[in-house]
Amino acid sequence: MINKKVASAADAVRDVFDGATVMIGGFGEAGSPIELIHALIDQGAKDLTVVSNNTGSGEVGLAALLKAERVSKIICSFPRTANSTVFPDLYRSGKTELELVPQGTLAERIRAGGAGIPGFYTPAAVGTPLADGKESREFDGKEYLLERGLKADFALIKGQAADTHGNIVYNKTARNFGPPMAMAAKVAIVQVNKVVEAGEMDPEVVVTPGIFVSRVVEVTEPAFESELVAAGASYP
Amino acid sequence: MINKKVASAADAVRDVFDGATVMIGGFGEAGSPIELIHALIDQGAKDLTVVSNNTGSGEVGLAALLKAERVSKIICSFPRTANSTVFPDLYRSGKTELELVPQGTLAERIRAGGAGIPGFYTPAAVGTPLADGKESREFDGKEYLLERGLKADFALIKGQAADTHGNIVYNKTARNFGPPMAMAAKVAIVQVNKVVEAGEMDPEVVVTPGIFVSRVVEVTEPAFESELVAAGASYP
Amino acid sequence: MSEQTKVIGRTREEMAQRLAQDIPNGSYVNLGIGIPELVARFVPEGRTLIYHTENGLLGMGPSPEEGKGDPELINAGKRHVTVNPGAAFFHHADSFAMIRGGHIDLCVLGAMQVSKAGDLANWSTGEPGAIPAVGGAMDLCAGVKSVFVITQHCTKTGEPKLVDECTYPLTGLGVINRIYTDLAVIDVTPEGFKLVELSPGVDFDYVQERTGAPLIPVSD
Amino acid sequence: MSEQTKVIGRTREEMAQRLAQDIPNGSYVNLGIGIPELVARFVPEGRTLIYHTENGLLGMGPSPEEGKGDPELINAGKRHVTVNPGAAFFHHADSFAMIRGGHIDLCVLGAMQVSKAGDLANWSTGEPGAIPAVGGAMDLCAGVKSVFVITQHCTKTGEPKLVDECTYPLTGLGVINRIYTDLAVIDVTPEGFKLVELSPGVDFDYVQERTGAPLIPVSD
Repeated sequence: MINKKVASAADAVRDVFDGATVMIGGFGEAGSPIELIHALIDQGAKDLTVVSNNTGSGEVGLAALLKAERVSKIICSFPRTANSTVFPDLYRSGKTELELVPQGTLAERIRAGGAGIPGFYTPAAVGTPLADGKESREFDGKEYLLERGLKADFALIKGQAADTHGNIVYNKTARNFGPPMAMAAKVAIVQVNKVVEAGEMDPEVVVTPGIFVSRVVEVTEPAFESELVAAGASYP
Repeated sequence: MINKKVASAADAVRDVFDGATVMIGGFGEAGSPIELIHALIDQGAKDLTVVSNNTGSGEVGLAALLKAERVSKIICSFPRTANSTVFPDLYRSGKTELELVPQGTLAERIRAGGAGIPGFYTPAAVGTPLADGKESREFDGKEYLLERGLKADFALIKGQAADTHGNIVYNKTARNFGPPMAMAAKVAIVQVNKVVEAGEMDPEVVVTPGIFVSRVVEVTEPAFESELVAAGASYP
Repeated sequence: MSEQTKVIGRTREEMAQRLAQDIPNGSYVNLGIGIPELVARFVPEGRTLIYHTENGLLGMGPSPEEGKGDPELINAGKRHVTVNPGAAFFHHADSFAMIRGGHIDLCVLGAMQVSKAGDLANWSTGEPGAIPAVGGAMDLCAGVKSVFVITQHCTKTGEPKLVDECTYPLTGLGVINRIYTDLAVIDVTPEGFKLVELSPGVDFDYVQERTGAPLIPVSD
Repeated sequence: MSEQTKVIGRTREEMAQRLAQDIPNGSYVNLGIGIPELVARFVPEGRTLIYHTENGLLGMGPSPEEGKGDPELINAGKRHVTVNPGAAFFHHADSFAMIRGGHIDLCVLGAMQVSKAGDLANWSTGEPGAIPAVGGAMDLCAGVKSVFVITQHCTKTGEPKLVDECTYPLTGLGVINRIYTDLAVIDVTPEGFKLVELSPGVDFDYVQERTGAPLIPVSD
């Protein structure tokens, strides 16, 4: 008997430790695991290195985690946020370090980390300031940069449904970074609208096989960042 | 209006040229695109470099293509076949060159080729004869080999269903090498049991997005290698 | 000078319309945020383009009706979109495999500067204190088969955007194939900027004056 | 000597049964072709293992009834299998990402030779003219968290398979954690082969005589 379902978001993030590397899924608000992030704020882990495509908006979800000064470094492709001053202030004050990575390189570094590939070559960013300090090499007359695989202690991900073995399906463009992040994290934690029994999910349509997932938690009606921001919410 | 459906297997392989690199899907008989391979035998292209996990069985499908002496080189992980002497004779006589690649390295080299990654590092085969002549490098105190991405002019793949935009779903373990090979080939050709209209396939369950596929052809009742071999068939 | 560029040459919509003429039927296209997005409105009748958005969708359709948006169905600009028949969802690593692997036929980007060698600067002014943010621009311009720029010919203060060498931090090196501006359509060739056509009512000298590098005339 | 190894120690089934005791509930397991496959038959009551087959399935179930096989539902040995509840299909690149990325808890392989440093030889005798074929063995032993070998202690001609250094071409360098034979269970440690337990009715000297490198007793 295998059952990866845990009772609550709080239970799911219980062992995130100070100094951990945490990948957080989502592209903008789509796929942002807000309830897991809020549970992580409550849990109190600090000095985190966060890997996420953006820096959140308003003062909820990822932006709230940043505002609570739990994140000492963020690895990110697009940290500029239209409707929040949370990250800019942290960045300018030096409280949060930024490693800026092109979006495709970020996605591939995460997948490589999960696939046991310590390094790979990419043409993206050749000749740009983001190539500074990076090793480059020619293949077939074209220049590429060496990029390193990226792993994490934990990943917080939002899916649509899970089974008790941890198999995951996603909703539309909320899929984004979920599958590679589940691969790259020692402990991948996925919030989903619904958890079903093993055998109730068609093995042909599983997007993230359960082997990549440690815990699933049911959040029946997840909040959306845009709605919370429009309502003027802040967390906690 | 986009319609990637072609009328016949013969039409689908019409432009395979002498000296082309052709990836052929399948792991054993599961996912082996027998009808496309037979059409390629009829078409006559020779001096091919074939990339495929095995070398077929009996004297049908991939084994028949080999027997017809159209393949000057095969890149393969497991060319030993229980019930055929086709490849062993070609290998021993020097008519077909073999590049032996560990299965996971083969799969990853194909994906890398399709993903624009010219090289990556893997721990597989370190310290073995298959590392001979390969560059190695340490990351975090562990040794890895540099492996190159692999591309092809054509891929012959077997799916379960396609839509007219070339989106593909597969059947069970016949999925195997299809998705990475579709990515790595300039012209990916997929035989499927059924072609449906665009809009009839759920975008959430597509395994190979149509962007990777150039042509689809309907083979309503594909043959299986084991049945043909049991019946003593040979092609042509 | 900035007044003049406003009153002659193509509007943003006309620029997008002109560019749309040059995209073949069946192309896989990624449109950047801003003027590039307008291109989708002007695709000639009878052509079907398949739009890729790097956050994980091929077959992106137009914006939904006001109030009908789904927060989990968005484009790279984080705006609500819809899904066309024949669409597919996928994750970010696969999405950028499409980009890096040369599977996207065309991407259309905005620009701060394009050099005569086809270098692109479009992500940062390099100002200290500005929050750097790059997104997928570097991957797109390094990986997509053809990369077009659509932009005003000059900045708001009248400075040329087509330059000898970029002064802003680069997005990519030698990556731009063609530029569509309010004043002209210009190819990037091994010899430098080469005029393809002038916008209606615009003459060669007028464009050359506003271009920071020599412009090779059509007839050459 | 070969006669003796046949009459004392564990049978193949008993070896598989002994190994099965050591696999925790919920483990993700890849079983090689041959004796390793037998392990699945002996998993203790109350434990659920999830079987990975590198050709693209997690949650592989037992063989189907005779004649009920599906040619597109096979394992890495190309035999017909079934699907357990909670299964998932995936492609080869993802399957080997599971292997190379350290997501599989355990794989069980056959062996021609294992050295005291944990080197494995199991894919080739290196004979000229033989068709070399490696499959996924090198990826499995390089990537899986724990790699167990299950094998007869000696070859059919009585030569030790546990050796000082492998003479056959290697499959992997320092990759084996533990060895289950008809005669004993043996760990590979930084100090070399270390006995975990003897099979019933087998004594230490008997095993040491048939082992090509020093065997550290249990008590050390």
